[in-house]
Amino acid sequence: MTAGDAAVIVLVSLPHAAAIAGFVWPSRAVTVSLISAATLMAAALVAMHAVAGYGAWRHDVGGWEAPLGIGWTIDGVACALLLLTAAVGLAGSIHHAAARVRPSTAAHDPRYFWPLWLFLWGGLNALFVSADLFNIFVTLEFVTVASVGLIALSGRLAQAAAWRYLLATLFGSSVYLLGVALIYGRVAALDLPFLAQALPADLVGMTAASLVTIGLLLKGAVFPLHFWLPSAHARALPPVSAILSGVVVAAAFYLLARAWLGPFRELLTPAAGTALGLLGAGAVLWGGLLALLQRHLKRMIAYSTVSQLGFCMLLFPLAAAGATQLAWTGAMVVLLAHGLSKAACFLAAGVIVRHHRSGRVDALGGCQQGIGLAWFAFALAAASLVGLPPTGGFVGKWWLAQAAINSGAYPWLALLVAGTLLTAAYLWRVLEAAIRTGPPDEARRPAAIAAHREGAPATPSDRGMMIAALGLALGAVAVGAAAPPLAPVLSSAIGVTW
Amino acid sequence: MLIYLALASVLFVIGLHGLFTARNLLRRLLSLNVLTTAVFLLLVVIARKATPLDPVPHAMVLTGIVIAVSTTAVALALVERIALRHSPEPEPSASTRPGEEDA
Amino acid sequence: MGLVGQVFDALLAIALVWLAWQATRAADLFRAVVSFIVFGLLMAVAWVRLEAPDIALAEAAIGAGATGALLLSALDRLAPRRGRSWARVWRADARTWVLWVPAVMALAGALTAAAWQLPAPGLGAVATGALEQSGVDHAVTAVLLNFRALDTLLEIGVLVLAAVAVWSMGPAPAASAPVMPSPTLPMLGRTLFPVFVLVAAYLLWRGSHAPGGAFPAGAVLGAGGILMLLAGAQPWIRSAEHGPWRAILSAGFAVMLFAAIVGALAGGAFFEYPAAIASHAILVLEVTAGMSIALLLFAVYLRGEPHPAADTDRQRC
Amino acid sequence: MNRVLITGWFESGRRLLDAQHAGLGLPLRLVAYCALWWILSGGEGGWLWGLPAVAAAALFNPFPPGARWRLRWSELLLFIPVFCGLSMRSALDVAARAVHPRCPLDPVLVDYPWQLPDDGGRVFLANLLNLMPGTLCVRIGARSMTVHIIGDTADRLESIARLESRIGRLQVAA
Amino acid sequence: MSWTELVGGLLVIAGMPFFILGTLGLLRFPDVYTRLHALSKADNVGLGLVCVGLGIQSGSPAMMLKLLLIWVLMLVASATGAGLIARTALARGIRPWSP
Amino acid sequence: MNQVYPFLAAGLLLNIVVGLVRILRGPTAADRMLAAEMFATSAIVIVLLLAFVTGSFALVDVALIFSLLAALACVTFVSRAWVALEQASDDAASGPPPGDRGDTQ
Repeated sequence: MTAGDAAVIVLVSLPHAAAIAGFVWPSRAVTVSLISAATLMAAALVAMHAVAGYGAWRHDVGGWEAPLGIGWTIDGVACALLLLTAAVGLAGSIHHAAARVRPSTAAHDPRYFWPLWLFLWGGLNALFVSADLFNIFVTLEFVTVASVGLIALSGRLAQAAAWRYLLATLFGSSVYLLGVALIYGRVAALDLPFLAQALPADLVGMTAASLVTIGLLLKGAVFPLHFWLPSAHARALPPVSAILSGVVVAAAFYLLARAWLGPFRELLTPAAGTALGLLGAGAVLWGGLLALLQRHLKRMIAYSTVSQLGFCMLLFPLAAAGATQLAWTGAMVVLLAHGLSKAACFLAAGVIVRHHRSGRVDALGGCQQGIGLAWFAFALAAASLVGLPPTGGFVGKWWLAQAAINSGAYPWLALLVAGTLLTAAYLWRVLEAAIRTGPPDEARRPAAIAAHREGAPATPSDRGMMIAALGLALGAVAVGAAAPPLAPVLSSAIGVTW
Repeated sequence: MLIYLALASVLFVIGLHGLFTARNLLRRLLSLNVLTTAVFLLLVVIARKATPLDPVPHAMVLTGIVIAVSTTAVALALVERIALRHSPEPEPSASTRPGEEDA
Repeated sequence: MGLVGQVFDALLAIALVWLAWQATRAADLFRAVVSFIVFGLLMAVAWVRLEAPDIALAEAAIGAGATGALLLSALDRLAPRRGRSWARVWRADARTWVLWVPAVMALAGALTAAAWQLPAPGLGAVATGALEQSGVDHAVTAVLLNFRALDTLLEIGVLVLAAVAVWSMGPAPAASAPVMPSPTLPMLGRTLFPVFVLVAAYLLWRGSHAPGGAFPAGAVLGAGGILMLLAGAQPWIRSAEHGPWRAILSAGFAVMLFAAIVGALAGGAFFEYPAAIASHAILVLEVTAGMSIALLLFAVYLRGEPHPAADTDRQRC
Repeated sequence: MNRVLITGWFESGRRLLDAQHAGLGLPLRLVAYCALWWILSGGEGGWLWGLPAVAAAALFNPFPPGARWRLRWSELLLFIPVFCGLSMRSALDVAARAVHPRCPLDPVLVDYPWQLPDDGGRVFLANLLNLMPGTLCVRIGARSMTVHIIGDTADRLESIARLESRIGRLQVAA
Repeated sequence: MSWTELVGGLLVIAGMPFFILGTLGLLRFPDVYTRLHALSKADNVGLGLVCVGLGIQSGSPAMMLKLLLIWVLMLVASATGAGLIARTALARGIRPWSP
Repeated sequence: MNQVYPFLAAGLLLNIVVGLVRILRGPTAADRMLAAEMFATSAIVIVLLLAFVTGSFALVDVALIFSLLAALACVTFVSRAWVALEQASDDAASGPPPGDRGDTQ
């Protein structure tokens, strides 16, 4: 067993083991979780190092080869997403541990946060390495149940949102599974790299591809199937929102990309690519517009997720037009930068909302004493979301733009520009509100809240939460620096046909 | 076998219809279960058409059934809490729609 | 069975379609749930017809047993308001009929057509070929606990997760004792308990060489647990002390995970059992998987944390 | 180990020693469960699995033993053919009423005072009545039960009395 | 055809009318109590005949006993179930139908 | 004899289909529940017949599980569901069979 294999096994099994420990011994859960979060981060780095050093590899689970057994593919993209999960997971763990929610005041039952959180993490890790369509279904369900549990934790208002999320994603999984069943009936294989060689582009293939795509679009909340996302993401606890918006949604896109550039490569005609791209365009514009119209900070950030994932969808038309490699690296960098910065936004927003005791955008002005760091993290993350150089968002969008230029697909370039402007507009609204000295309409705030406008001085707990957010935001910036040298690693993906 | 394939498609469509038109939360859950069963049926028919009989889809369906029970249980627990919230009266109703108010 | 078989299948299909329609559309919520339970019952017959006895066993226990109990129990919280009368349902549906029927026909037809063209090569031969090294004689068990053991691990994980998620939503809503006690219930429980235990053990034993195994065994035992609970058995999971029960609930998952890691440490891949001990390993996994499926179905049925735990347990963690 | 678990084990141990209070004595129960296993396994063995299961079934029954009496086996064996005959009659009776063009039903609710002394026998009788011609037990009270009879009330009451005395003869007080 | 097969088959066939008549009763009888009569009596005798018939046909004592076990379990379930439903119905104030 | 069994199985299935009317009509929840009970018995017989037709005796275990769990739905219904279904009989208006005065009077 090589160090890389060991790292992957740790990545898949440690979160589950820690989750069980947290469930069985609730009083030790924080310690166990923080230690395993740090270990997982280290393991993700080891795996990334192994891929960068020796290239991608396969791990046949149980020692059974492809058509019969389940395979894991550990390649650059998978490792990048494992690393993203580890970063968001670690920051979220620190954030939640620092928040010190008192059981008496908590809307949720704090004993169950850690098991659910770690299970979600483990499910995501298993998802990113899996190369087996049915195993992916199981991990998707795993992630769904964990997410629903976490959303429902934050009180009664969130339960309705959790319900809608559950129904939408379960429906998505059923449709996905139908597609998988058709594929299995056609070629009797479930392994993605195997299917990339074997799946013909006939009627069955097309039906299966569209079913798998619809299922994943639902799970990824891609326009117009995004209806469940905003309230689910806005009502959860900050770390939960962070991992849902930053990683869970990205997982669906990741699978979509692997499926379309792998088994469905021959089906990715310019028409199909354009259709998927148009969905992305709709997401960018409609999500951006709605984000602009939101009054609540967390809802705005949630709609921004819908919008930003639209950029990633440009991968498909650009790949269909021939600029596959550049579009792939660009979309993946956007995905990573978005994950980090969106998680940073949610974590920072958690501190900001707590400080101001209100989530309304126009109530965020006034004294910011003590939460300057949170605003700094938010601003950095916003810069990456907009795509200002030298952030990760900039690099990703730049590559997407280059791919558009190289393949002569200028309408997509226009969309990139429009989306960027829209992003800048809605994020500026928030920052502008923060800079204002006082809320514009004093009367709109309840008296009790107005009395607290001065805000409390930062406590150690706030500081821990802010540092977690800042770490992620800095990570989003760092992606910008790290992406160009790591581009070849990012485009090492087993089973993807360029 | 054709008849079971047709059955799977029809069940799928019934589930789809119920999922989109039912107002009641429990009914939507039932529709979803019907939908999932349709997919399982397709898998088993595929296993049956193969020679020799293919055990892999059978295992997949077994896994799927257990997962479906788990998700149904979680969904039911959620539905109950939502119904409880919307009508604290002695006769809680599941058909109340969740509100749109924000946190 | 020839023509009679065709007639049988057609009747089964008609009944299933009608029941599915009732389950999703019936005006009365209870009628919908009962239709769904009968739907599960007849699905088991359909699995029998499709030569999938393993699935039939699991469906008989889960579909007609555990899911039915879950749904019926949920009804006591979700009492329907006055059901709409048939006429009104029909009228309200008239609009959707126009809209839906063509779409429905097209979709169902396309799906059937696509599925009918499947050559369905299958992995039967491959699985049979690998059976000798798998440590068991029954192909489905080999797939579940050896070839695709990772799926099974994660699926038991989903069950654990579901139990955690359900418990996290708050204390169990209803008292576990039946609302209307009857002296016949304990007698029923006492009579059936040994049968449940023996049948579950029997199915586990069968699993290594014939249809059966951890899934149906766990489902039967879990459903049996629900029945015992309803019949008024002292709940095994008690207040403030479900500490060990949490350990027991997650034991199956933990053991499987442990086996997987040991396989990796022994120099192979994740979940790779050395061929010499494969059958023993599968035996252990089968028992733990069956036990945890049973316990977790039972835990999930409680619809909430069994009892609010003592304060010491509730401290911030 | 946890207190509940320990109490549980203790409970089982106590029951083991206290076997004469059980409906069937423990050795008898073990034999019965072994027989059940043999039936289930189709006579193929598998005792490595069967014996632990038999032990678990005998020791962990969560219900307290209900009846404090023992069966008289000869009577039980004699009762089986009687039961089969009565079942057949009851099915034919119901079938005849169902096919009759006018469904000749004359339902009445009758209170029937218990003669049986103890609970176990009463519950057994109440359940048995549901399978006997024309009777359905709809209430089990402290002094009497209410029976739903679909016709020929006098005959039915008489047969209930006969059944009751038969059950009385089945059991020997411990 | 051996005599076990013949006897078994005839018993199985003899069981069928009970199911049909049971359903007839289920459809024709006027209230829940009378329907319980139809259900708990006719169907169980039908099942008993089928089990005995198939058991004779199988020729193996273990199989015969297993089929009888199925029958006994069903007897227990349906006697208890019918009683429970009837008792609950009465407790909920559903009055029996009378001509 | 085995050649007759498919016919019997089909006949029993038809019997179930006809019996579904009771689930549709009700009128009380108890009627629906007992109809479901009846289907369990018929399903057991169908499965047993199929087992003897195809010679796969594993199916006898399916019937065994059915019979073991037949009481479960009924017990759940009586102890949990019916309590809340007070007005379940109110859809008696949707078409009681003639002569049905079940719970009025």
